[in-house]
Amino acid sequence: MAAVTLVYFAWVREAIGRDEERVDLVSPDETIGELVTRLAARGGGYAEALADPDRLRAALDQQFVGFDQAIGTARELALFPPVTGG
Amino acid sequence: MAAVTLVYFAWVREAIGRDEERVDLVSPDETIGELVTRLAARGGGYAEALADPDRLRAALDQQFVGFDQAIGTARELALFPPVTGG
Amino acid sequence: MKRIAIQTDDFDISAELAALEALGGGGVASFTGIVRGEDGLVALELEHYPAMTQIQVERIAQEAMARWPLIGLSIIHRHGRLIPGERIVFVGTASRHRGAALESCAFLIDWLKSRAPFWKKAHYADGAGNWVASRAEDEAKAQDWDR
Amino acid sequence: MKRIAIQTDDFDISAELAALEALGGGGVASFTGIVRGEDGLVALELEHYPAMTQIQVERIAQEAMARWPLIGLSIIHRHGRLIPGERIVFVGTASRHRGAALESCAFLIDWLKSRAPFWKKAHYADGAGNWVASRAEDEAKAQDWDR
Repeated sequence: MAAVTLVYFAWVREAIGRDEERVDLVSPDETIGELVTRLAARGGGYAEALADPDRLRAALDQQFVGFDQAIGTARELALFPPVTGG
Repeated sequence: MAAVTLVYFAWVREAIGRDEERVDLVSPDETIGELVTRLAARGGGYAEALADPDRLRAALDQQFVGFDQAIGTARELALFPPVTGG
Repeated sequence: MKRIAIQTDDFDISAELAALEALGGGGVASFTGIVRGEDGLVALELEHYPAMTQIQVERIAQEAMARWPLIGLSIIHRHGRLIPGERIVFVGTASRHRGAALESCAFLIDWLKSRAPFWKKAHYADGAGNWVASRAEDEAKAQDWDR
Repeated sequence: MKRIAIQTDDFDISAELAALEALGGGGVASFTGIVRGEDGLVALELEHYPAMTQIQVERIAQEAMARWPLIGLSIIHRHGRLIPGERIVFVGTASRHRGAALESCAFLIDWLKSRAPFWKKAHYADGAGNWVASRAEDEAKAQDWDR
């Protein structure tokens, strides 16, 4: 079964309480938005961090992507708040 | 009689061969353009430096001014090429 | 010359500028961002996504080199815990054209603000810690360069 | 903080930047102009009009402080004989806003190019010496800021 490594940053990481985990995909066609909804349904810190996708940004294999992007065979999916560098 | 101190810079100074001189005015109403024409008529380095007013800029008492400006009671008139600072 | 460094340590601005000046371009522009100690802030904690940061900053640097006639570029971004007065970020650019140096410097810092995967947590004297929210203004500035 | 220096000597950029950084504004921008050794140039001789230079640069500095929310500004312009690689001019600005620091820095250098009473004579290896002609482009850039 297809799987992806999730990495979390900033308050997403703090709410979920871990910085990385491996998650199985329903199928390679599963989009980031669908996976995020599925994770939020776990409740607790996941719900807190992921319930409102508008507050989140995603990067698939280190590239910014939209939530309608299918995860496919990507190795790493990062979920985080909008960046505040500089 | 009204008079003004002329100061010259860059190739204007080099052509005229001096950096400063005192010149009597025809009247306080004499404009910079009129004085420059009068000086160019001296010939030699003056003609070389001052014959083409389009190549020159002027400052009256350290303020940039146009050639139609009357010299009036100003103390110092500077004649020079367009600046190339920075 | 293209130098990119993502590091916890402070850096020597004069060494960076000297390297850019030595390229012979005639014009060197720089921007330095420093932690402000406003509103009782005692420290800023910068987290980043190492695997992505290097890629993104490298891409931004390439983009700047493609858009402006630069002969040198230096980008340093710190992470970790920084106190007020400490430098966070440095961008330096060298070009034969002062406009190119200054514009590309503005471009790079605007992009670092809204496209580099860094997150800032502000720690206050009363013990509170807040993740700094992104500013719509910063996103708009980065988008302006896309026009 | 406002520092203006018209001098023959070189200057210490890191000291200038450190003074601007210490103001606590969060953003410091700078531009440094350096003599280029192109086309066999061996030296650049900068002449200026001392009585006017101080007045004009002071006015340009005031104008920048009025147009942007600056908390510090440093302008250094050298005169005399300079060889390739030597610094000619430095502009540094500090502000809470990176845009204000970078824009005012561009404004100041554009104005110094077309409004400060300096003249450059280029000396070449073959003994020739030519007064550098002003560029219409520089005048246009300064006028852009008047809009």
